[in-house]
Amino acid sequence: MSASIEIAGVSKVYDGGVRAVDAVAMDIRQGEFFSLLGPSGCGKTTTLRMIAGFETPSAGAIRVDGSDITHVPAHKRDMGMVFQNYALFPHRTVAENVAFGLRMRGLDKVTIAAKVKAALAMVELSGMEERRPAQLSGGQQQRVALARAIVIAPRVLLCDEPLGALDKKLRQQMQFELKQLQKRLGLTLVFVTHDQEEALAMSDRIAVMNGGRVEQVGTPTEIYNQPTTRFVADFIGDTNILRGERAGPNLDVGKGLMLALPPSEMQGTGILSIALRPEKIRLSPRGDAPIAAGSSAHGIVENTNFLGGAVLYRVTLEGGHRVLVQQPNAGTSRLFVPGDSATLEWTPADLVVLKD
Amino acid sequence: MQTTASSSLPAAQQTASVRIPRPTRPYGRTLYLAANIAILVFLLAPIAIVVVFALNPTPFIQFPPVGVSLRWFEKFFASRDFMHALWFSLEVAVLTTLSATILGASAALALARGNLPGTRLIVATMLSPLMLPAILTGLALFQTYVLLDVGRPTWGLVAGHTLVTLPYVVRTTLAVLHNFDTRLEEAAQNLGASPLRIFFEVTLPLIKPGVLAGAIFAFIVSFDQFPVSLFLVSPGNETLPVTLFNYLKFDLDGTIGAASVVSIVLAFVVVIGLDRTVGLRSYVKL
Amino acid sequence: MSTAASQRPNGLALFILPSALLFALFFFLPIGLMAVMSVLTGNPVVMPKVAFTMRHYVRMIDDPFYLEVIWTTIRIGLVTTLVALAIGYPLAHWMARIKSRTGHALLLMAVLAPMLTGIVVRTFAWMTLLSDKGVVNQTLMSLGLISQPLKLMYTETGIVVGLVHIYVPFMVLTLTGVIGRIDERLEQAAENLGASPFRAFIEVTLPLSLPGILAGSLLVFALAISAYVTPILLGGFQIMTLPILIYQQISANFNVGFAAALGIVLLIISLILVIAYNRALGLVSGQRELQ
Amino acid sequence: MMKAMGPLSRRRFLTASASLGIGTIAAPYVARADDPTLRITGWGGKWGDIMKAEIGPAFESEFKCKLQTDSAFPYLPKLQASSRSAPIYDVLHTNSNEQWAAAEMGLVEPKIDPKLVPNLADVYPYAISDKIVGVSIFTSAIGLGMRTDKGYGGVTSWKELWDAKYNGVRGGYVIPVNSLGQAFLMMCGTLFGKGQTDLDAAYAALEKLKPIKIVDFTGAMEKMLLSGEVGLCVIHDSGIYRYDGQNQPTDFVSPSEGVLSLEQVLTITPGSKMKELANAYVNYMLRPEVQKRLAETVWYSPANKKVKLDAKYDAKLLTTPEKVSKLIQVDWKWYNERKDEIDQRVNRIFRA
Repeated sequence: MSASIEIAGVSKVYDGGVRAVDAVAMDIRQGEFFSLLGPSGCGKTTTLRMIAGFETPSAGAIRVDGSDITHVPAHKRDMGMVFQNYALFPHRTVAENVAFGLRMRGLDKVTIAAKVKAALAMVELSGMEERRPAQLSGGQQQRVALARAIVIAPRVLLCDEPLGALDKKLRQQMQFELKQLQKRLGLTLVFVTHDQEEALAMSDRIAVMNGGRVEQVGTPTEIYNQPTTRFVADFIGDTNILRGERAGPNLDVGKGLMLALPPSEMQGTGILSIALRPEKIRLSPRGDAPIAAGSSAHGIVENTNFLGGAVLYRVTLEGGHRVLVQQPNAGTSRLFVPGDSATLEWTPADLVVLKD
Repeated sequence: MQTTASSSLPAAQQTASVRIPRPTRPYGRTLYLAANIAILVFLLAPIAIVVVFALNPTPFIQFPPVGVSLRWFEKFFASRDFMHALWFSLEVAVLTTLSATILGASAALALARGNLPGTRLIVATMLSPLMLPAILTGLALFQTYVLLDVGRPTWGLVAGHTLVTLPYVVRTTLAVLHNFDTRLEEAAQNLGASPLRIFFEVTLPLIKPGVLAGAIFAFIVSFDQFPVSLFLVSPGNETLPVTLFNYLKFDLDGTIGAASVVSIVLAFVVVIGLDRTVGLRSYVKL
Repeated sequence: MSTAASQRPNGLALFILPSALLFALFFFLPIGLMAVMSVLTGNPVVMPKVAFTMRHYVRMIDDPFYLEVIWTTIRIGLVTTLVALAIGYPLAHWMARIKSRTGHALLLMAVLAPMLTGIVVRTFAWMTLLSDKGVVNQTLMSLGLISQPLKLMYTETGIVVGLVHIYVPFMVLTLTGVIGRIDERLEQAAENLGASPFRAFIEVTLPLSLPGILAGSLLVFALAISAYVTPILLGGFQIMTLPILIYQQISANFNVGFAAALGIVLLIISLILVIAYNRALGLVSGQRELQ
Repeated sequence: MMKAMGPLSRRRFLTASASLGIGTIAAPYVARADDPTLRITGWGGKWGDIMKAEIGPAFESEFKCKLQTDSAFPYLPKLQASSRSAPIYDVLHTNSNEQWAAAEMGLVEPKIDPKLVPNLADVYPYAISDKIVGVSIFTSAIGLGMRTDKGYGGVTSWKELWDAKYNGVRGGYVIPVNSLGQAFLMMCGTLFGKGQTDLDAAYAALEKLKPIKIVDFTGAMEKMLLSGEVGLCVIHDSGIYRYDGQNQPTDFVSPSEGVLSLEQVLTITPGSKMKELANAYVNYMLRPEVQKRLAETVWYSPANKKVKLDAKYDAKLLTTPEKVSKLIQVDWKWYNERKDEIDQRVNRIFRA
């Protein structure tokens, strides 16, 4: 049966004072696909390894279904784990790898054989039982690692960048399959990745980590649409971040550009950063019509980046600010080319105010 | 060692755009193979001589040989002394291999994983039995046994052999341990294996090539050990090299060649046997 | 991920104990005994009255002959090591890179064979090859390449040839392990960047195999300077090395104290070299341990 | 725990049982526990063969004891390292110079008591002379060995070894470790100087002997002579005569200046707990029938005057007082006192 995990103010300080994880707190719900997302060195893997029991927290507690497991040794935690680069036992066959955890649990041979068969069928590796890991492709190895982790029906499945070594196509396929499997089995899955697209595509909720701390926890939509910190906004997807001083209902970002703040943020004074996603900006050929102050600007297209389904433009505004603008490739209108003059428009409500 | 000729033409000076096909490459390859074959000839020539010596009917080494005879093999196999020495050498070598392998592999594990202070110093110390002329080690051990009043027991000989073979096991095992992916042990732990089971099911099988390579060295070095044995063998229990050396003082005939050929065959049987039973694979590393 | 940062010895450290016991009883005690005997007038184990003396060490310093012997020993060790490296490397490279398993097995057998021949017999084989009427001289003379036999036996050359033959397997097997671990793609990358195969070897493989070169060299050097059967049989006592002198002192002059003093000096020289080696290894590879 | 290891554990079992099997087969011989054990040293080769096959067992059954023979060199350092009151040998058998060194160190008794060893009365004087510690039970003659197929013939004097025509085929011994070499050095003093102890003359002579092929034990010299590596060399008669009947083109030359004596000496250790048996062994080894058997096996000249060898042996070995008188004995006590100095000097002379 899947379990919930509570991480309560957990820190990890290494000898020499390096603070790898700093007072991290989060609740992972039962049956949830939960991602730890962040750049390398942000503490996400250390957090996962503390959940798995390979590291002991310097402070704080980890609870599974309410019971404290902080000091339970790793081999008694009943958590499946898919390692980065899989950590398949090179001296054992596929079947022996998958059977390993079952043998440790003292199951009889018949049961083990049946479960291994079922697990390999589930990851579509039937017939590969007698191969050795070295004889498998990267994707196959990944499936073996997955089968090995889930065959023990763990309370929690931990994945440390499990798809990092796969090529894009395979990676997308595995993302899909892993998600399917997690839903079907109702697994609580903690997934570590540095790939924001992957996290957005798969997770129920994401914890974005930076410098050993959790920056924001939320659903993919929340994380994308309402980043609360400058780091999250910058790390997740492309974005335009502008910093300025409040001037009544507007934000003065300098170089003659004033932005109308969203209705909820009109009060107050002081310095503020906002984020505006490139796809929230509409780009049109520069007309003669005057522009609406605070929600539009003129600029010159500097370069274009054709993405297939969309086109990303880098535009220099009249005052000198450079912004990214993304337009869907609808196929109907002419694409902009460098040097084109254009008008940019946005809705003030799309501006997200960031904590610094 | 390949294409010595082209080394005089640094690649940077060649134009980057057109890659001229290199006629030097097969030449270099030939040179590489020729050099290696010459080296193999060097390694094997004395062994060929030993075989010739063993099969040559005259009681001294003669070149070119004057005929083929198995009389030295007959003499070797008919000699109770040689046979006893051969079996005794095997016994000592097997016991030495076991003790050196167990002690050496444990020591390597402690050195690589035990967070011991002064690891370098310990490793240097463990290599030092190789650096002392073994005859002095043998005499020193003999003197110690006299001091302890234990006589010249077989275990004393095995201990001496273990001392000079242990460094090889430590080296080979350390080499593998340093390239060991510790995540495999974590994976096993994650799957519910206790520390003891992790050791036997994951660590040990994976460091096996190194341990086994060390074991093979221990066996060979012990089987061929002469100077350490010199003082430690007791009357009636002499190892083959000691028996051969003493034989040589009086009868330098083809029997020693025959003994040597038998030793080579026997040692190969043991090495191949180890390969077949525990799986040497292709990794013998020192 | 460094859990190794915690510096306290853990439970595994206890595994050093059996070896520590072996060394204490069968190495430190005996060698300590020898060290003590090197500064005494007699054998304290069997003789009641012995006195402290430095005469064994003074004798070594007083007579330049012993310094020359030490230097000869080191010189033979160095030359043996260099030659073993020069001929061991190509073979190790071949063994590490050969694709065929059978080929590898055959090479392995060929490399191990010299070790299995038995030190005494093998040295006699060299005498057969190198003596005035030996195979090499007879062949060269029948080919008309030389008129007088070359003096191969009873020279340093003879000793070096014999020692190289015995110890080259140690070099090859040490190097094979290290070269085998070097990713072949690194050489390919170098070739792709325009290096000839030879150049790629010099620029990539050679530096990466430096730890192996050092480890193998150390081993061969240590074995070569402490060898005595080969130098005796191939040098015929005409080339004097420390181990021969030690053998002579023990077996013919019955002067264990002087033999022990010579042994202690040899051990000290070796240990200095090991420490220097450790330093060098640390410098060239950043690798932490001896392998 | 190992239940799932299947074939692997079976293989391990096989390996383990194989090694156990070897251990059982090679288990050391168990001596009859109730018999006293006499610990002696002894040569290998033909000597060792016949001692093990005949002479040793006959002694064991006659004296109800067990002979334990150490045939692994070197003996003296082992005796030296063992306790004076519990020496590892009861009877030491080596060449004369080592016996002198042993006697100097107090490791062996300098003399054998004729009352306890009656056969001592029958030995030639040289065997118990003041140049001998203990008793010499056999001797061989050190002279010159020659190839007969190279047209060398007519060698009668030691001095011919210095003839330039033997350059490249001249053979000698490593003086610091070989009795023959040491005896030869003393001979050089006699040949070119004022006598055995004229070391300076000896050194000068050795200097002129180069180039010379030197070996450290006699067996090696025999082979060098047989294979033609040397043409004229210092050797003992036994080393040539033992190939009797094999039609080897080699011969022993007994130089006109006399042959040097290479004695096989027995001594008893003072700390021995088996003194009676030790004396009995020495006496036994001097028995005419034992002497005859060993002499005819290894071509050693017997020390017992009463021994009558078969004609073939009698013709070549030193079996009469006249022949024995040609033997030159070396003053080993004098030599051993100067051994370090001599070694140092000859090590330099023969350094390549």
